Amino acid sequence: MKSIRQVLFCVAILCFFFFLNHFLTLYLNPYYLQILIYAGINVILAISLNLVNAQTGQFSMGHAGFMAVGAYASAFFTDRVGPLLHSFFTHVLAFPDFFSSFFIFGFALVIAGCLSAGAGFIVGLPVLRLRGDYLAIATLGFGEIIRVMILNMDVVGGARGFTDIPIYTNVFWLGLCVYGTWMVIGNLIHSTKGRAFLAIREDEVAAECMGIHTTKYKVGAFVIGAFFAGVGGALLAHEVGYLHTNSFTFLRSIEIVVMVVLGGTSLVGSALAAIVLTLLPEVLRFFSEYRMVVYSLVLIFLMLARAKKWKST
Amino acid sequence: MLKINNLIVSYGNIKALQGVSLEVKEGEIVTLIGANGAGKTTLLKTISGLIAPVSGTIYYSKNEKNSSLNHMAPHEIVRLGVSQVPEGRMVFANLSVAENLDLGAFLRRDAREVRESLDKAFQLFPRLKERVTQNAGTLSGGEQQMLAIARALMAKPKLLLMDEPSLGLAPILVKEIFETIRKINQEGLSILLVEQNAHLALQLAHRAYVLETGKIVLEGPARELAMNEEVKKAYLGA
Amino acid sequence: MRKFLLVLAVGMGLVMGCGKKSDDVKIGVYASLTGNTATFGESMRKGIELAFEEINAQGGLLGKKVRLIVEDDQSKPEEAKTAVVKLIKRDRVVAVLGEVASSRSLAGAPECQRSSVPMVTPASTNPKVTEIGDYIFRVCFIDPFQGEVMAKFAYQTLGLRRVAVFTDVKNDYSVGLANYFEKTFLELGGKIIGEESYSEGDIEFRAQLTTIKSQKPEAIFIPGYYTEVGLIARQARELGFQGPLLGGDGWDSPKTVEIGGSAVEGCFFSNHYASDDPASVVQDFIRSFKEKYGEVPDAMAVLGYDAARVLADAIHRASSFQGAKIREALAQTKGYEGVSGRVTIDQNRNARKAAVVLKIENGRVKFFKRVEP
Amino acid sequence: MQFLQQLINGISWGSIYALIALGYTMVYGVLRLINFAHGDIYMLGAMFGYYVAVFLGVAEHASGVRVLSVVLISMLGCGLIGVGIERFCYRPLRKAPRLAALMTAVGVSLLLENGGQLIFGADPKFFPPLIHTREIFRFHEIVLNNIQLMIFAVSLLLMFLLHWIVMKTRMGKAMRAVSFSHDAAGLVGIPVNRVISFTFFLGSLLAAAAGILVSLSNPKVEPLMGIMPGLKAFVAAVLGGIGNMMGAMIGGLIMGISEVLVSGYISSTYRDAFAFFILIFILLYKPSGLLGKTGPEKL
Amino acid sequence: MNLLELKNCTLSFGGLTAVSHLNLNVNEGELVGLIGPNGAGKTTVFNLMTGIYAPSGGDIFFKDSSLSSLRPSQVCRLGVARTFQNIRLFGNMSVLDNVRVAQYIYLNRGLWRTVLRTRSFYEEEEQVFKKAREILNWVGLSQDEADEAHNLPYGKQRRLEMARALATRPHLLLLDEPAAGMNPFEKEELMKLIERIHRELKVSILLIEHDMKVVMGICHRVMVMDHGEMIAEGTPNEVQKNAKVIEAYLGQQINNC
Repeated sequence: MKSIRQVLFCVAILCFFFFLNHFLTLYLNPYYLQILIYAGINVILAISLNLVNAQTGQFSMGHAGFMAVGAYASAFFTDRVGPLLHSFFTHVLAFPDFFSSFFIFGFALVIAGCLSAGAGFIVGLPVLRLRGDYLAIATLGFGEIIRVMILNMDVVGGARGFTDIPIYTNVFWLGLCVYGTWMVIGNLIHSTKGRAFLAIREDEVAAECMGIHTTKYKVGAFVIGAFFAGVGGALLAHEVGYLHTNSFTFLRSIEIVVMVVLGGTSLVGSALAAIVLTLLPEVLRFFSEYRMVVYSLVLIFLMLARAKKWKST
Repeated sequence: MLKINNLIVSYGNIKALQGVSLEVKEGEIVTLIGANGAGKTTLLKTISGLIAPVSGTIYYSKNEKNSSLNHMAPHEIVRLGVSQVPEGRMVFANLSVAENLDLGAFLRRDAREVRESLDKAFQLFPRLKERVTQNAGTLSGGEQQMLAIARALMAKPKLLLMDEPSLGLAPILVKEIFETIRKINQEGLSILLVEQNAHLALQLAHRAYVLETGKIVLEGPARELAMNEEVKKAYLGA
Repeated sequence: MRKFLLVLAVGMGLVMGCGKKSDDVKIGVYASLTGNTATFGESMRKGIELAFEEINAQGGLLGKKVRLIVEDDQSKPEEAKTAVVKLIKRDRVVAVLGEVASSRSLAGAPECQRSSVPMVTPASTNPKVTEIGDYIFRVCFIDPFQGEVMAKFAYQTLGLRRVAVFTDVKNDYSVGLANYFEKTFLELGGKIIGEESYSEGDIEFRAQLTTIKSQKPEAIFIPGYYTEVGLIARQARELGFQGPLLGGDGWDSPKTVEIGGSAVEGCFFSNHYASDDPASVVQDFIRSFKEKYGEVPDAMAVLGYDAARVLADAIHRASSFQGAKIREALAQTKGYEGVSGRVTIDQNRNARKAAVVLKIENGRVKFFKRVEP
Repeated sequence: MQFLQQLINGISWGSIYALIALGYTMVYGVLRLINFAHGDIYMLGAMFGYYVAVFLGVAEHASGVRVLSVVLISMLGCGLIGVGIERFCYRPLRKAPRLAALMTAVGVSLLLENGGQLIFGADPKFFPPLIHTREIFRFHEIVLNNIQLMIFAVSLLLMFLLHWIVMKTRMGKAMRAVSFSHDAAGLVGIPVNRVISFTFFLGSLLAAAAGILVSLSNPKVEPLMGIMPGLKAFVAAVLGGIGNMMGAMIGGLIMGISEVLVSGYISSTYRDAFAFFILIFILLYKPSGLLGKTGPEKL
Repeated sequence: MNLLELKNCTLSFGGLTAVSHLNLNVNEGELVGLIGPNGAGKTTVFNLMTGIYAPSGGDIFFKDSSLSSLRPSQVCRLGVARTFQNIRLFGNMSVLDNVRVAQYIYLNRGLWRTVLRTRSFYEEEEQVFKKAREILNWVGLSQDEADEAHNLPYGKQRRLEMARALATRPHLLLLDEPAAGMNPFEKEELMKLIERIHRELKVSILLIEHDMKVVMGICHRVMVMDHGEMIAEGTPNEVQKNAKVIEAYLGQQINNC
């Protein structure tokens, strides 16, 4: 009974995003569509970092590194393996084009997530011995190390960038990924098991004494966060069609951290902050070259405005 | 010399102090007793300007000059002559004993007078003199308490606020500290003493207040309170 | 705060929804006005603005005033894409000019191609940019040509045999140019005895230069931008390296001589044009640029100016603002006399034009040699 | 031979990092705040130096007085800006979670960078030679010039001066007291805000000095020049144990020397990665930096 | 029968020996007190027992299995729970969540089911909520379940900490100065609660306490530590008469705090 309902629900979700995609592509100005997609990607990034920074209390500043892993891995897959799979799907299995690219990009997203999660595991395991600012700078360092390693890999274009990535990202995939991220992380943190993340943030020693394997959870948060960062990176790669490591510097990580801090602990807050901070530079285009100055002023102002609330609690 | 009227302090939506009024007169030792979480430390922090009250007034008068301590920065309050020996001593662990004492006189300019105060402090606590170059963090608990008191005295206060000077000290040391408190009071310093150790505090003080969940529930001469049945039951365990 | 953010998000969405209408013809520019390569974007913009100011003063394009819409991309590829989408879809520009850096042109160009809006890049030298599609053009030469020019110049004209290469690894332009230079130089029979690298924005190069110097090259090829070249030259001289330094069009800026000072004396670099060229198109441009901005134009300004001019020329010839027609006209461009030389668009939509080799002498950049394609 | 030359390069470069790192460490000490904008103060130091030098015409007539006034005016300017930033951007957040202040610092940093590009222009500027480069030592392949020596000497001098201020003066003692506890410091009569302002002032002075020293040997200034040195100096401060002044100096030197050696012997491509690699390696071995204090957590 | 046993345990930090050659045992079903002057090493013993510190010498056994190389979470799984001297609640979580999360070790549903929200997950969650409410009811915090833990008054925080420890369903409960900072009324209540836990939940309890009245009032057996060593043990009466104890501890004037 229940499983049938779940399958139906999944089909409904798929259909919903499928039609939403068609509707928006037809009726929405592509410029707004573009911003919508960036906003969605940022929502995924902010929510996934929320799990690490806000829920588990591990101050990570290396999210852009995981994003880069996902972006490059998926791009490599769709660019190099994709054509082979495509001919296999269309010629051997006689899939229509639509399904072929559906599967290829689906695979690419999963691969991106898994590789990033792997990177998250490798980074998380040693680094999580550190605390607070030290953890922050170490994760920042790992992010930069990942970036420099990619910069030196000629198979993915190195300094010249990765070109000719097929454009697969659309509202359908974006919606699916945002929904998936939200569901996984949301369901997780609201369950009793997931409350362990919060418990660790509140008091690591007490959490450990209540039977929670804190290292496992901290690394777990890192891995899950990295997984979705990778998915976000993959979406970005297949939206822009071109990758350069300059898109994944520590400043990018900091942007995501700002979203999480501005939004507060809740997922809704992080998502809203992500949307606001994506829209902000676009709205400020009006200011032309002044816009980044205005952007930073607004950022400071928002933080100071929050301060009033913090003071009272 | 210190007059507090209807003081309300809150942390977020929790009211820590719900309208406290009390008074310390010139030359008095006044003690404030109560259980953990009653708001004793909050009161002292508010007097010293570390916490801003929601409402209520704190008046301090010296030489017939009345001044309100509300909205004053902690160091300005010290300059007026109200020093505090904070809970947990809070000596600057990474500084030497001499440096701790020197900082106590941060607001004083007259080097000669400071020197005199220093001699007096060493007179009061000869143990500190032996350890003058040692880092404060390496002192024992009792010595740290002495240093905290001496440091507060270096500011030449008229009113001394003390927050649980007996906390975590062996009984013999507690006695010593309390003796000192009596001594400095006899030299003309008014003292507001916050204590959990009701026995000792009531023996030492002239007057006392009992604080319970942010409210003053009893007040009067210390001796009377020590005999009070309710106090006995609640705080002396008799 | 959450409510506040929500209100903010909705409000901003509404603000973005409103647009303006006008009767001018709109041409879009996307450039790095902020971020780490802002200096190039600013220069390009100045060149383009000067060009359209002149065009408007002469009556505009096909009787209509040109309105430039300049969008900033923060020196990021993904922002470049947004900027182009905005220009095309929201502002409905008839053509797009930009970007300086190949990495951002590669992100922006596919959008132009898809929407059939012609794009002319002033200075993206990566061959891949114009391979994106038949709506993408450039007015500069490509890396392979420039690399070849300098390699031949080094080998044949200067008679150098042992050269070290010092590349900006973060910069696709620099890496590309270095590759093509090395390829040709090795083919000619020369030796690349050292390859060192730096990153844009660096100011300390002594470590790499010390290593290069110990390998005793006859010259160092530095395919970088003027932002770093001056300092590299200084530090190389400081460490006692005496040989000539060679470079590409990235050197073209008054800053190279200003920062490099005596250290860049006797060095050579390839460029699109020579500022001491007596041709009136060159001297007029330099004069009006100085008048308007109070500074000497650099390569990006020149190429921006030329890109704008070539585009305007094509629109004139097409006598239409339709993308397809402009594209046709652009593809037909032959022998257009630009400041940066005579521009002919080849079948790959790249500009075929001569390169000049310039020499720095007595604090001035002088014409040394012309190399035809 | 070459190694010695690299070592000279590294020490001179490392002492710059050390100067910037000191500012990070001092501010961290009193506020537990990573002042992200510190690297940009370094940029401002160089920028102010440039404008003052051009205004005074130092390039044409370099005299001791003019050179000194360039240095002092830009140091003072940066000091005041540092104080201003603390007053208006960080002080209102004193009671907020530390992350909020950190993010505000990021905002300030962005403001200085973007504002710098707007006000000063994005193009690099040539910093006029206040002092002319002279070789003072040459042995075979090894070259040492007066500016490299001066960077080292001035950095050392400033560090000693700072050490003296912090260890011996009353203000320095107050700084250490504030870094122990704001409340306790306030209770003994130390004007905490003034001490924090003073700390920002000192830290910004040092950053400005570093900016000018760098510009003397690498005479190019531009608005984004502070980002990377800022980040590296921050890494250096953490490496040495943030909050510890000696640690900042040692961290700075380690960073400088290792960067130069990696660039010189391996490849500059790996330079940044290697810097972080060292950092992570040291942190894993000593989780609070080389000289940072570690103790068992009190339960 | 021995439930918990420390055999010749030593712990030193750097040069400092906090606990030296300590032997200590708690029997099944006992309610034992551990007393001693400040700095005697009592809390350190708790930290050893719960796996926060690993002994530098000797061994610790719980139900005949060694604890000395286990993580605190593993010790907890074996059935040892504790409270802390200076309350360590999950302050920004609700009272209910504090107790909920402490049942962590009884959750069997894996990550997938948690994320996918299968029926078995809901069943298990329901159980957890039910149990949490039951425990809160038991310690008398039912009305406060929605409050954030750090908003509770001091006495209730102490009780919540005990409730949280009980949620792990321990065999042995370690209480670190549960009466600290309470007034005599509250202490009275607390003693009743501890005895109830012991009697009704059949939990063995080891308790560190300063307040002699509490210790003497409820403990079956008392152990006395000083300077990291065990100096005496026995029934409350025996200990009070022990010369060593009087010298080290009781001899000093004891005041009610």
